[in-house]
Amino acid sequence: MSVAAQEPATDSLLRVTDLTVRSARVERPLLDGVSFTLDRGRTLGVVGPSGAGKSTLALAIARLLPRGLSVDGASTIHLGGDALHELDANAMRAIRGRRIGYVFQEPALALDPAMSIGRQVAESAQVHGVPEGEAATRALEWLERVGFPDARRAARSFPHELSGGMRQRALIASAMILEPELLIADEPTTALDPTIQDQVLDLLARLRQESRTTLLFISHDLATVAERCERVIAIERGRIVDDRSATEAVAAYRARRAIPSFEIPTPEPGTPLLRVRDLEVEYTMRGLFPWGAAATRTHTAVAQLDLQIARGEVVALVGESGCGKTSSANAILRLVEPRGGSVLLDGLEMGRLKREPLRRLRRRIQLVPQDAGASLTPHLTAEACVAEGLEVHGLAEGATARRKARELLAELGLPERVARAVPRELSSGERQRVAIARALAPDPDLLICDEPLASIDETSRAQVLTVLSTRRARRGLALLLISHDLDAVRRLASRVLVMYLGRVIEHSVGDAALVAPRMPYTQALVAAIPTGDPSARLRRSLLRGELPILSPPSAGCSFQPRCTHPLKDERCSAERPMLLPVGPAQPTHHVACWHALQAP
Amino acid sequence: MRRAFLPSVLKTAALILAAIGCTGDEAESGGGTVIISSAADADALLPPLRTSVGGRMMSELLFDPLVEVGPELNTFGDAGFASRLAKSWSWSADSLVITFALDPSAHWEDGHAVVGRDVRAGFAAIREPANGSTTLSDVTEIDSVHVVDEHTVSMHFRARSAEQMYTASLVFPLPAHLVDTIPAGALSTSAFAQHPVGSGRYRLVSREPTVRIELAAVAGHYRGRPGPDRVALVVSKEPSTAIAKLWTEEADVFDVLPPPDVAEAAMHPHVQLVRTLGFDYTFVGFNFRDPRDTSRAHPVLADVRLRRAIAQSIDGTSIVRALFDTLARPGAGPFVRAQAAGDTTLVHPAFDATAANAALDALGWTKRGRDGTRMRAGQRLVLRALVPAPSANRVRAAVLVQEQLRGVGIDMHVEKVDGQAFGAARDAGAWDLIFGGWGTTPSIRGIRGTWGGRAHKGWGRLNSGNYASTAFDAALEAGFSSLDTATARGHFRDAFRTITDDVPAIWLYEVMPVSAVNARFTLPRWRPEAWWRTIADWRLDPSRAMPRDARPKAK
Amino acid sequence: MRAALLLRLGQAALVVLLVVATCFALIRLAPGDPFFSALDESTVTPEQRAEQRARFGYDRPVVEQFVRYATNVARGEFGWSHSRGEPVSLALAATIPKSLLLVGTAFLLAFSVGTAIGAWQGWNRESLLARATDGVGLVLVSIPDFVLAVLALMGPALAWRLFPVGGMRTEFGPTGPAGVPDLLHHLVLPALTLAVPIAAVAARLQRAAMLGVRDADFVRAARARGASETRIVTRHALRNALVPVLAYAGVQFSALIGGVVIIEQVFDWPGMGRLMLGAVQARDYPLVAGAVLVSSLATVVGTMVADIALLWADPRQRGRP
Amino acid sequence: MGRSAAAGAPLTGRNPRVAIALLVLLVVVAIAAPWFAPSDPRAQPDLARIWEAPSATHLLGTDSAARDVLSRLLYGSRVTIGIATLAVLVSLTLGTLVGASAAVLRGVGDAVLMRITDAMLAFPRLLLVILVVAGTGDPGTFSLAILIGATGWMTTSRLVRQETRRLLATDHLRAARALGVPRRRLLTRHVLPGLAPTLAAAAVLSFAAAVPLETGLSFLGLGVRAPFPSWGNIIADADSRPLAHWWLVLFPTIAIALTVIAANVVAEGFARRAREDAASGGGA
Repeated sequence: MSVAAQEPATDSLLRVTDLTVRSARVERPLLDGVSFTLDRGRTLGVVGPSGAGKSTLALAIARLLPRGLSVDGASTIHLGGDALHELDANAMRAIRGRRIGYVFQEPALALDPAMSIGRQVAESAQVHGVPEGEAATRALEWLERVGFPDARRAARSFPHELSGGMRQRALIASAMILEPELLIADEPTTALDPTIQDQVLDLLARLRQESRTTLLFISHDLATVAERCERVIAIERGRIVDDRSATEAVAAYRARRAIPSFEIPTPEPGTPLLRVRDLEVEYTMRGLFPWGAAATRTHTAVAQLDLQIARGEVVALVGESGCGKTSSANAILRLVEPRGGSVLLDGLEMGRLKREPLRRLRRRIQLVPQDAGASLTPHLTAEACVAEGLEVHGLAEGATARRKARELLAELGLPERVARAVPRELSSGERQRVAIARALAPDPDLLICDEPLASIDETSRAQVLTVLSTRRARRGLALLLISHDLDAVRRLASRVLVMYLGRVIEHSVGDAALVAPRMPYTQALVAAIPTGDPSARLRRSLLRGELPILSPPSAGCSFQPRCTHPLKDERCSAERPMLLPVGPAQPTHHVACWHALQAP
Repeated sequence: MRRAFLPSVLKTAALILAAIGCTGDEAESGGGTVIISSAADADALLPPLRTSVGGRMMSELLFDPLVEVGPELNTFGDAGFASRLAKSWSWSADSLVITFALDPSAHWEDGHAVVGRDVRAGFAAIREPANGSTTLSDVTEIDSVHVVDEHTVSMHFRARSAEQMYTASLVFPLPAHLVDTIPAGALSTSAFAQHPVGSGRYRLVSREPTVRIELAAVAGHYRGRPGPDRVALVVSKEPSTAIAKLWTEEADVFDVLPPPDVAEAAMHPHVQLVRTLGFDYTFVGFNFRDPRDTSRAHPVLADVRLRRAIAQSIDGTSIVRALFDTLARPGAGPFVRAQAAGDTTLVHPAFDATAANAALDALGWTKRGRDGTRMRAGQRLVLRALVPAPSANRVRAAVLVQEQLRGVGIDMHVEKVDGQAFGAARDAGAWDLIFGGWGTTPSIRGIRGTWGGRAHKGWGRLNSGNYASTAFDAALEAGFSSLDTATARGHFRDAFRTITDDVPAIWLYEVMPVSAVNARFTLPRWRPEAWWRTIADWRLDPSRAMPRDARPKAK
Repeated sequence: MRAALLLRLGQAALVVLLVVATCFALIRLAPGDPFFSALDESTVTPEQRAEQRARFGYDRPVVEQFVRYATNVARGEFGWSHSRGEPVSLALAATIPKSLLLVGTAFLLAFSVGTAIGAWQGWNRESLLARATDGVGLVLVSIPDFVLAVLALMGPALAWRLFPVGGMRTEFGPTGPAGVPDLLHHLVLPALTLAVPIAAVAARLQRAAMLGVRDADFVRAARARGASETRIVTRHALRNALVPVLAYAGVQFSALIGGVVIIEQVFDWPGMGRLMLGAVQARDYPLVAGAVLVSSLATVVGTMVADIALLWADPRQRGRP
Repeated sequence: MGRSAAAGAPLTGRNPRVAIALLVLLVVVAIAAPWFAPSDPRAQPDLARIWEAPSATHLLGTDSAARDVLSRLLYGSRVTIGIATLAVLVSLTLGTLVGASAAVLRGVGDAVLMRITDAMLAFPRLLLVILVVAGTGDPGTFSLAILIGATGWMTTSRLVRQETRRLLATDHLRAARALGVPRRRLLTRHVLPGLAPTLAAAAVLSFAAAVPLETGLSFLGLGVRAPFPSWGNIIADADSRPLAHWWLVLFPTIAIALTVIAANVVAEGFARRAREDAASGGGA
């Protein structure tokens, strides 16, 4: 790697040369001779598969490396004029928070659960000499700037009382309060829903402009980085493999990313494999006392869900967390007792089945849960886990079951060692594929996958998709795909349903609902999902506020409180819109919005 | 005769010198404070209510009796008795009535004079069953107490006996002007019981149950002001802690030192030892009735030859030496050597394992089980022994006896039971052997309750082993009703010979207690059965006074 | 929050009632009765004992006795203690403060020192000294506490005469305010012997909790904000790490009240443990029942205080009952 | 005995293998005591030689009845460990039953069971045992073990209830139900193995609590019945002169301390395994 010897021409803020980080336990260095410069006011994205060393780079710059990791003597880090690698601990501490701001990935864990939000934000100022009173007022200021409607109440509240998005906003406030020169954001929005992620990234961009902060943005999702940064570095196995402008990086990435092409079969006529009519799911939260007002608060998770899936068909369910997609899956599988509606599998009403017949029926309808990693029994090896799928339904016993399990795991591209490993020893991508293998073991007719492609890297994504499509082609496997990976949905799904607050608000045969969404929420959702093309971001309609989960749904359209549609009127809040075809031309594209029929 | 200990003779000489020499300066240096360290609290402060040793100690310092047996402990007739609240007494012709003249200068601590009604009140308190007085069974011979006039009372007896005066000495007058208003049976829970007004040489200052009791000297007492200004009983539940306080001079007296601590005392110059006679004897008692059905005789132990064989298989001397070194002597019989009526010439079955084995073989216990226990007709020779857990000595004795019986093929099971449960189990008779023990008084009247036959009215209440021998009972009866001491002793000797031949128990040991007292006090002649009664005559050596000995401010 | 406390109070009352009822029955089942005289003294006649049992109503069926006892207690009348010769209420009133003094000092000592050491051990896990002290802690926890007590009594008190052998104050020593140093002098050994094992346990718990918190994200976030190590430990780490220790403290406080039986016995500290042991051995029915009532109340209060402290330490608990 | 033994704080410094080896050694010694012991623990060779300090003939000295302390210690291990193991079995089964049913029952059932547990916890364990011992007279070794077990299950039941609740709410259990695993197999293959590390930790912890309790009881004169030796009654035999008869206190205390230390380290090993499973199973 070339070392920039002479004084930099432009005003460079951050200069890193030959940065090498070794771990006491692992032979290969985590970072091997990484060098780059970042000019003042610019934005630099860092991408790469998980475990490539992205976070280690960020932590090394702010000298936050955990015990057991050490930086080689030859590495140099310059911030403006100062040589950070030469500073002693106290001098470095003075820089952290004042000149370098840091935003972490997991908002839920990065806030002290026992301390109020206000005091944590103020602390960033206080530790650098700002007197307590002034630090408190400045914290309130910043809480307002990051979008808290009532800053004073937010300051008093505790982390567990806020949603994921709100917590991340508080973290950004605590990082930006002293308007540091450099802001490092390590996967700031990976844990958030698309629309919330979009709002937070917009906030970050706005604050950056106002305080002229230089941004180092780390993410495994190239699309997000490409839209938000001018320049992108790609890191693999601790080395920089690519360093170019965002647009060039996206083009190269698109070419590389091969998605197997499928022909979308037309659904066979006749009785559908699964028919769900008017499904209703309700959770009751018991108050403290079995009597009195606060006794029970009911929350309708799913209302009037109609759905049918034919053999071999792929139906996609799109929506953000809290929209009821997981509750629907649980209700269909009878893991949760629905309050109403019927679920017919091959004309058989699952609700009326006794325990044993229902259990035997489960062979034909399998689930890949949302957090697949957590769905594997911790003390069973992958092989035993998958083999159980066969044994439980009498398809194979003992050794043959285990052999078949190993074949299935191999089919999903999992190396030999995975079969004998327990979940603890597997990466999240590997665990995801073991869960899928387990669901496929009983050779089901219908597979319900909840976010099967989230948090797995490119290569394994492709393998999962190929396996699913071959099973569909050869065995007529039907698929209920719950995901907001629009690329995959557009390629696989023969029908798309969009859910919001427990109701289907738009659905279409083919991907019309996603390509030309007519419902304002769907438009916002589609727009929020990064495609890597910065220009597309411009015509985005911003949502207002957060998902009102707990407040009881109003009589009218449930999206009404957050809708920014120009034609919004009192009808929206008075009367609940029906699911009506968009127009005579598209009989198969329905939408539940009084004003969706006219183009926006 | 108990062996007078050489040092105590010197002490009495020094005492006399001190009394003559410098009575003057003794006053302002104060009589000192005596702290009695004990492992058990005084359970009550009134003589009729007390049961424990601590209770006797405190109540007998707070209250005076009419008369008191002298240092020689001669309980026969009235020659050996000293006057207390009763200045003088006279016998009726048929010697069934004793008339006492009360000392006019004797007063209660609240100033009231001690009058005839007080004696009657004291006697009534003993007779009231609900008070549960332990002296009730000892005063059954007194029929009634009559008030002749303000300062004279007459005591009427049911029958003539050699120990009538001793019985009278068990009655402690109570202040009638305070006690008569208390309803029958409510004495123990009355305010008076918690803050008694006494006639003794000390009065109660403060009491903290299970912790400490503080007494102070009564200045104008009719028998003169006592030496020590203050006496305190301090309780430590753990005996080792109670004794440890002697070595650190946090306490002055501990009355029965375990053998190992006697050796330790030698290393502490500030502690003096007093060896005296004991009034407790411990034995391994046989149950004559079948524990499973007390109406039937005991299938095994009812046969005296077997009891004798068991007695012969126990090496008493080595057990006593192991437990007490030289501080106890093998038991002499159902009495202690300090009791005048005792007979030390009795011959008990000697330790002879071979004879024991031969006897057991002769009795048919020939076959040996796997563990060496003898068998007869399919039944193993197993004996269940009841042992009181709180008495460390008896628990260790049981372990030693158990091993010795194993030697001759007898399997003894030790059943350790805590204090309260021991009394219940003893009376229930659900045992074959019992490691029992009795506290005695100078008079041997207690033997009627402990070994007297149950058939005899009022006798044998504590004879839970059901030993019944008409010859023994008759001899005892004759002894108690004879007037002069010589004939009484003759009858008792016959009774003791009879019981010795019956081998109702193995007389294990009689402890010769050694008490430890701080050396700064010069002691009067030590009364074995109640040392505290002469505490008033202790003299403090002014040169070795401690901070706590300073004369207390007028309280 | 308030509703949570109300519910807990109701449950607590149920617990106390349950404890007193069981122990009331248990002591009745024990053979021997309060009127059995001491071991070898010539005992009272059966008639006398029957008379005394009748007077105190001990010959009635157990259930009836309990109902009468419960109504009396409701009226604040705890009955008469035979073994101490005073009303039970007086006995308890005199004993509770002494127990609280010993248990309180030991408790505060144990938890302040314990948590401090534990936190320090957890924070610098690598240092050899931290590991060594943890080893010592484990050994201290493993020695039966009465062996500790006896050795403490024999060594410092007897052999080197540094401390008094037992009891609460020097006989006829100074009383009132002047007596305080003397009282403390008596308090040292029993309190230390009691505190040492608990401190060792508290330290180990705190150490574990600190290890858990040390690598938490919010600690790294605080460090990223430029907070100093001491500030991170005191403001962030310690408070979150206190949660398991507080839970243990709640349970431990309750076990202490009656549980110091052996320590109070060896050091002659007239606390609840010594009182209960004596009462049980003397079959002093009302005293046992009264003492158990007090000790279970203390347990309930102890757990409740711990719960409140938990709510302070962990705001997430505040919502749920 | 008021305090329970050490709670399961992870002790990364020490590895459980050494501790497990120690526990196994103790069990072997207990079983093979007759072959190791130099003489019969009940034999009283010569009553003159009581309270003898450790010497060539008696490696660990003699006690109040001139019996060889070393053989009593070895035989005693059989009694003490036997009692502790039996007590653990009792407290473990009771604790698991109460804890698991409380977790499954929820609502009223749960509240009732938990209140009973609190009540038992409120009562000082040592006094509870003394009360029952006073009641039933001198307990044999067997009934003493049952008694110690019956008064020690409370902490286990709380631990099991908490852990069962967590397990029932985990994703992997719901996924297993979705897979079609029958109830019985759910219990045996998924729930119980999940509980195993916690149960093991609880078992070893109550073992570590039972050993000192038996010793405390013997100190108060209520422990194992004569003539059976146990570590507790050897110490109690020092009969209030621990400094003079130091060997009667020192060696059994070492034995007890080693047992309790080993038990604690092993318990922590299991507790850490349980935590790791919980972390990976309960959502990364």
